[in-house]
Amino acid sequence: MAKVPVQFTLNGSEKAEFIDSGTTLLNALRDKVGDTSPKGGCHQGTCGACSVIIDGELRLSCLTLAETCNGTAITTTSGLAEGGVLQPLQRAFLDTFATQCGFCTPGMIMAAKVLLDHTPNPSRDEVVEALSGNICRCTGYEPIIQAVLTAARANSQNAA
Amino acid sequence: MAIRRGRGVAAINYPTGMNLGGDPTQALVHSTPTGNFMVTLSSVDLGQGMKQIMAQICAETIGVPTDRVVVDTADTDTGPHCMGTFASRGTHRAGNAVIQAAKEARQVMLEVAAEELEVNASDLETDGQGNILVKGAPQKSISIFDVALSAHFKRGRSISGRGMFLIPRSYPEKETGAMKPSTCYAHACTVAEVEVDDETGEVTVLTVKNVFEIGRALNPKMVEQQLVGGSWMGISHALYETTEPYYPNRDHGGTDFNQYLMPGPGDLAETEIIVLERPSADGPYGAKGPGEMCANPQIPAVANAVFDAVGVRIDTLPITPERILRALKAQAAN
Amino acid sequence: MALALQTFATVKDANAALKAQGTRYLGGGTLVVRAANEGDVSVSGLVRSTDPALSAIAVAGGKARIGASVTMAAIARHPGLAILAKAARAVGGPAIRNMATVGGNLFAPAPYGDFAVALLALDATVGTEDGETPIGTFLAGRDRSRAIVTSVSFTLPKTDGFRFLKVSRVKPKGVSVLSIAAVVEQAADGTVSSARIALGCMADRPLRAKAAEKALLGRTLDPDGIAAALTAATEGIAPITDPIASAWYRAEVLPVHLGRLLLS
Amino acid sequence: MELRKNYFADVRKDDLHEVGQPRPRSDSPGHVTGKTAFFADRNFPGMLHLKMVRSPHHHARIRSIDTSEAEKHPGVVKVLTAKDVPHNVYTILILIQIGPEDETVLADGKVRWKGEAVVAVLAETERAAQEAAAKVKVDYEVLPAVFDMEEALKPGAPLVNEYHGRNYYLYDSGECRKVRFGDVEAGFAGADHILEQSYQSSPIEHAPTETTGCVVVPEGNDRFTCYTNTQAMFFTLDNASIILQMPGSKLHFVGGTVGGGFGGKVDVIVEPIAILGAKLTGRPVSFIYSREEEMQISSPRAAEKVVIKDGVMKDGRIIARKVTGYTDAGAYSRHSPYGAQKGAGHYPGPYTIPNVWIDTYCVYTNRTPSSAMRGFGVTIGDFALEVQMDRLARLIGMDPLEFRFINAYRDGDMKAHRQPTEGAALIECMQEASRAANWPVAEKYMAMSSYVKGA
Repeated sequence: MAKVPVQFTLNGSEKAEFIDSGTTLLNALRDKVGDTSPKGGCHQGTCGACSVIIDGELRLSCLTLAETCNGTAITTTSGLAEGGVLQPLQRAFLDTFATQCGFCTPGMIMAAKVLLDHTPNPSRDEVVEALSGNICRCTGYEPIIQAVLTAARANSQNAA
Repeated sequence: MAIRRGRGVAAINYPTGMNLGGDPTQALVHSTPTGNFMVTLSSVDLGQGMKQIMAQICAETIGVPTDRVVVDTADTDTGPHCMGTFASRGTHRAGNAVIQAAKEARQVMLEVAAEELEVNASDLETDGQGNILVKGAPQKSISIFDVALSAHFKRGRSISGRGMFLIPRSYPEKETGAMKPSTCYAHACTVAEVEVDDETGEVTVLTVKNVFEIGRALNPKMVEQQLVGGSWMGISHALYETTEPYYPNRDHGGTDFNQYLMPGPGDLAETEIIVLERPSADGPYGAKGPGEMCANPQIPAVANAVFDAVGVRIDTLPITPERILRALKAQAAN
Repeated sequence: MALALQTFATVKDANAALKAQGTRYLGGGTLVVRAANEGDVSVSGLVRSTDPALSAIAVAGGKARIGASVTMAAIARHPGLAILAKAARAVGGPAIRNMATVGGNLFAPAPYGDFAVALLALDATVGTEDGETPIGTFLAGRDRSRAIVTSVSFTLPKTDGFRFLKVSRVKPKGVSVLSIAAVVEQAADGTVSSARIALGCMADRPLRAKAAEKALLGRTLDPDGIAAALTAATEGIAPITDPIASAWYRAEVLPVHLGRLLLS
Repeated sequence: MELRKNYFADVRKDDLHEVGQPRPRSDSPGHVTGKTAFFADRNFPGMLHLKMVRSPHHHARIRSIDTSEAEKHPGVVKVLTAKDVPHNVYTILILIQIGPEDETVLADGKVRWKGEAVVAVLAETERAAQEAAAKVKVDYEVLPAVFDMEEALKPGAPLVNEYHGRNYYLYDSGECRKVRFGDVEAGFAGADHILEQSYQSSPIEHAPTETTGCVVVPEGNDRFTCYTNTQAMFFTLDNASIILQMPGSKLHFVGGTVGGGFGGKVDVIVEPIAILGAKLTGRPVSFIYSREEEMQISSPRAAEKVVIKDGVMKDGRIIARKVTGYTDAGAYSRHSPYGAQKGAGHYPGPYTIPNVWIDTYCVYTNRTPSSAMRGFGVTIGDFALEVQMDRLARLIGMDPLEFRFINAYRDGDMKAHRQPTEGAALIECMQEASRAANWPVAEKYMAMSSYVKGA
C-alpha cells in the first residue's frame, strides 16, 4: 500500500509521518501521531467530537484527509494547557461543571476557542451558534454555554 | 397564524436500584502507608461522576478530606464485583458498600491511633482535616499520616475494610404480583410551559420547572448536572427522539446526529431545578438514585401543556409537529 | 482497493484522472469522505484540484462568480455576497461551513443542499471545463455529471429582492424540513414584476415553484395578493420522506412557510 | 439549582463535611485537556479491525454462506461464522436465571431482524475489512416478518423466535406479569366515570457520543485484556466467559471511563466476538460500532403500548385502575423481559388506588432487539399515566394538580404490589412545584404531608 508523507505543526511542534493515502486527519492524529484528544464520535461530520483548528479555522478531522493538511498549523485540545496550566476556557469548563462523560469536551473546547479567538465577548446567541455543530448527550448544553460565557468574561477581565 | 401557549404538570416516582433487587456491589478500602485511602471497585463511571461521589462518601465515612481518597475502579483483576451501572443503582449500591468498607477501615485506624495515644478507640474522633483527636481533649491528637505509618511499619496492622451491599432478591407472587420492586423511591414534579404554532405544529418549550426529591444531594453541583441534563433529555424524548419515525414501519430510521433529532443549544427551555431531600432509610447518607427519574416527568408535562395550548391530545411519542398538525386538522374537520 | 487521493494543479488534469472507475472528486469532504468512512467501497480513488481559480470569488458589475471550492464560511463573510450570507450560514455548523463547498452543495441530496436552493432561485449558471449550464438543467442531470464543476455565476439581486428561509427541527443547526429561496422584484406600484422561487426537500433536489411564481405576477405582497401563489406552491412537488419529516408534512407546511417568507 | 432545606428538616441531620459539598469533579481536568483515556484511545501494534456482515432482511432463512472471496481479500486475517463461536446461542440474563437462551452471536441458519450479525471479518485495516465484508455472499430465503405487536400476538402470525415458540415471553405467571389488588371490576362498577385510553411510543436510542466498542489484547499467557465501555464489568466478563466457553480467569476487563451510557452499553455484544477474534488470530482486535450501527443496530429503548382504564369518582378519587402494557422486545430478549415486569411493579404510579389490575407483556417482533435505557420499564409508563391523570382531572372538571394531591400516595399506604409506602415525598414535590410555577392549589393541599397521620 502506497504511503504518502504528511508534515504539519501540531500544537506548535513539527510532525512528519508516512500514512496511507486517504487516511483521515483524525486517524492520523490518533493512530500515528498519538494525540487522542480529538474523538471519533461519528466519522460522519455530525457530532463535532473530532473538531480541531487548522490554520485558525474550526474543522472536522474525521472528514479531512491528512495529506491535504501539509504545511498547516493544527491545534488540538491536548495542546492548550501550557506547562500544565489550564487556559481560562478549560478552567471555565471545570468551574461551571460543564463536563460529564467528557467525550464531547475536547471538540466543544475547540469550537469555543475559535469563537473566543475571533469574538472575545460573544453574545449568548453567538455562543449557541458556535457550539451548534457539536453534540452533547449528557449536559443539556446549558452548562457548556455558561462555561464559554464565563471564559469570555475572564478573558475580558484579563484584557482590562 | 397563531402561537398558542399552554402549561402542563406531571408528578412521578422512581425506584432506586435494580428491579426486585438481587444486585450486589462490593467495595474494598485500604490505606496507603502515608494515610491516603484507596477505594477499589469494579463499578463504571458513565459520566455521572461515580468516581467523585465514591471518593466523597469514603472521605466522609473515614473522616478525611476528599482529596486524600483515590478511587480505582473498573478493572476486574483488582476490583471486587459490582452488578453494573444502571437502574439508578450506582450511588446507592456502591455507596453503601463503600461506607461499610470505610467504616471497617476507620475502626482499624482508630484502634491504631488509640494505641499510639494510649486511650480507648471509642474516645477518638476525626476532625475531617486529617487528624484524630481525643474527644473533649483536642490538644491530644495524632495525624492520620502518622497513624498510617505506625500501622504499616510498627504495628503490622492493615487499615482496610470490606464492603458488600445486597438487597435480597424479591420474586413476584405469580397470581397477585406481590413483590418488593425497590427499597426506596425518588420523586419529581414538573410544570412545563409551551408555545404551539397552530399552522405548523411546531412546539417551543418555554420553561420547565422541576422539583426533584432525591434523598440526599451528595454533591449538589453534580446532582445539578444530572438533573439539568436529564430535564433536557426528557424534553427531547417528548418532542424529538425515535429510531423509527414511522413505527411500526421500519423505514427511514436515522443513522446520524442530523437525522436522529434532539434539541440543539438553540432549543433550550428556561430550566429551573429545585431539590428536596428526604433521606432514604437504606441510602448512603440518605441518597436515592436521581439519574433516571430526572428525565421522566418532562415528557407527560410537555404532552399535557401541548393539550392545554391547542386542545389536541397526542398519545403517541414523540409529539412531532406532524402529529400535532394532523390532530389539529382532524379537530378542525369535526 | 485502498482509498487513494490524487492532487492536480489544473482542473483539466483532474478531469482526466476522474475518468478512472471508482474515482470521485474531493471537494470539502463532507460527502465523499463521509461515504468512505461509512464503508462505501465503491469509492476507491479521490481526485482534487488545487487550481486557485476554484477558490476565487469575483463580484463586479452586479454579477458574482464563485469558484466551486469556495466554502460556505467564505461566502458568509464576503462583503460583496452579504445578501447570500443567510443561505450560506444555513449549511451545517461552523466546522462544516469551513469545509463544505459551493460545488459540493450542488450534489447534496435532499434534505441537504440548501445553498443550491438559493442558487436555483438566483438562476445561476454552473461552470465546467465544457462551458456554462443553466442550474436547472445542471441539477436535473447531476447524477450523470462527470465534469468537475469550476464555478457558479449569477446576477446579484437587489438587496431587498432576495429572501431565504430554512426550516429545521433542531436549532440553530439542523437539516431541512424544507428551505425556500425567492427572488422577487416589485414594480413601483408594489406589484410583483418577476418572481423566481426555489424549494428544498420538495423533491430529491432543488425545485422551482413555477406555478407559484406565475401566480404572484402582478400581485401585491399581502395576504390576499399571495393567496393564489400559496395554493399553487404545491403543484408539481414530490416532497421527500425521511427521519425529519414525512412528505405529507412537508407539503402541508410549504404554503405556510412560503406565505411567511413572502410577507416578511 | 436550589436546595430547599425546609422540607423534611426533621428527618435529616445536616452535619456532613465531605458529602453534601460541591467538590470539583476529579475527572474534569482530564476531560478539558483531552487526556482522559477512553477505551478507543488505546492503540496497539498489529491491531486488527472487526467489521460485521449484517442481514439486509427482517426475517430470512440462511441457505448458505460463502466467505471464500472475503478470505482471499488482501489484508483479511480471519473470517468468523456461527460455527466458530463455542456457545453461540446465549441470553445475557441467564446469569440471574432468566432464560431461555434465545439469541445467536452470529446468525446460524436464520436471521430475525434487519441488521443482525451474520459474519465477522477481521482485517489489517478498517477499509480492508469493509471491502472484504462486501464480498461475503449470503444466500437468503426471505420469510414473512411481523413488526406490529398486536399482529405478532395474533394466531397465525409469523413466529419470530423459535427458542420461545411464541411471540411473547412466558413468565412463571403465564403470558404476562400480573398484579391483582382489590377488585377492579367492582371498582369500575362503582365509579362515576370510566376512562380508557391507549398510549404508544416508538424506539428511542441512547445516542451516547461515544459508540459501543472494545479493544482486546492477547497478553501472551492465554489471558486476554478487554478494554471496554460496558456499563457492567463482571456481567459482561461472565457472559463472555459463557459464550466463549473460556474460564473467567482468562479474561481481564478494563473500563469504567465511558462516553455516555444511558443504558445502551449493558448488552454483551461487542466483547465476546472481539475476544474470540483475538484468541483465534493472536492479535489485538478492535470492534467499535460505527455511528450508523449505534443508531440502528445497538438496542434502543423499546417501543411500548400502554392501555389504561380508570374508574374515577366526581370527588376526584380514582377507585379502580387497569393497566395493560406491551413492550416491543424486537427479535430477542436481552433485558426486555425484565423491563416489562419492572412496569408491573411501577403501575399504577405514585397513587393510592384500592382496586388495581396490571398485565405487562414482553412481545417479540422482527426488529432490532430493544433493551435497557434510562428509566427502563417506567419512562413510557409515566408518560401514559400522567397524561391519563390530566385527562381524568379535566373529565371531572378538577385542577390537574389538585387531582394528583387527592390521589397521591403517602407513608403507610398499601401499594398494588402489596408493599406499604415508605419515604414518600410526592406531595412535597407538588407543593413546591405549585409555588415555583405559580400554580396555586387549595390551602388544604398545601397543608398535606407524606408522613403518616398522627405519627
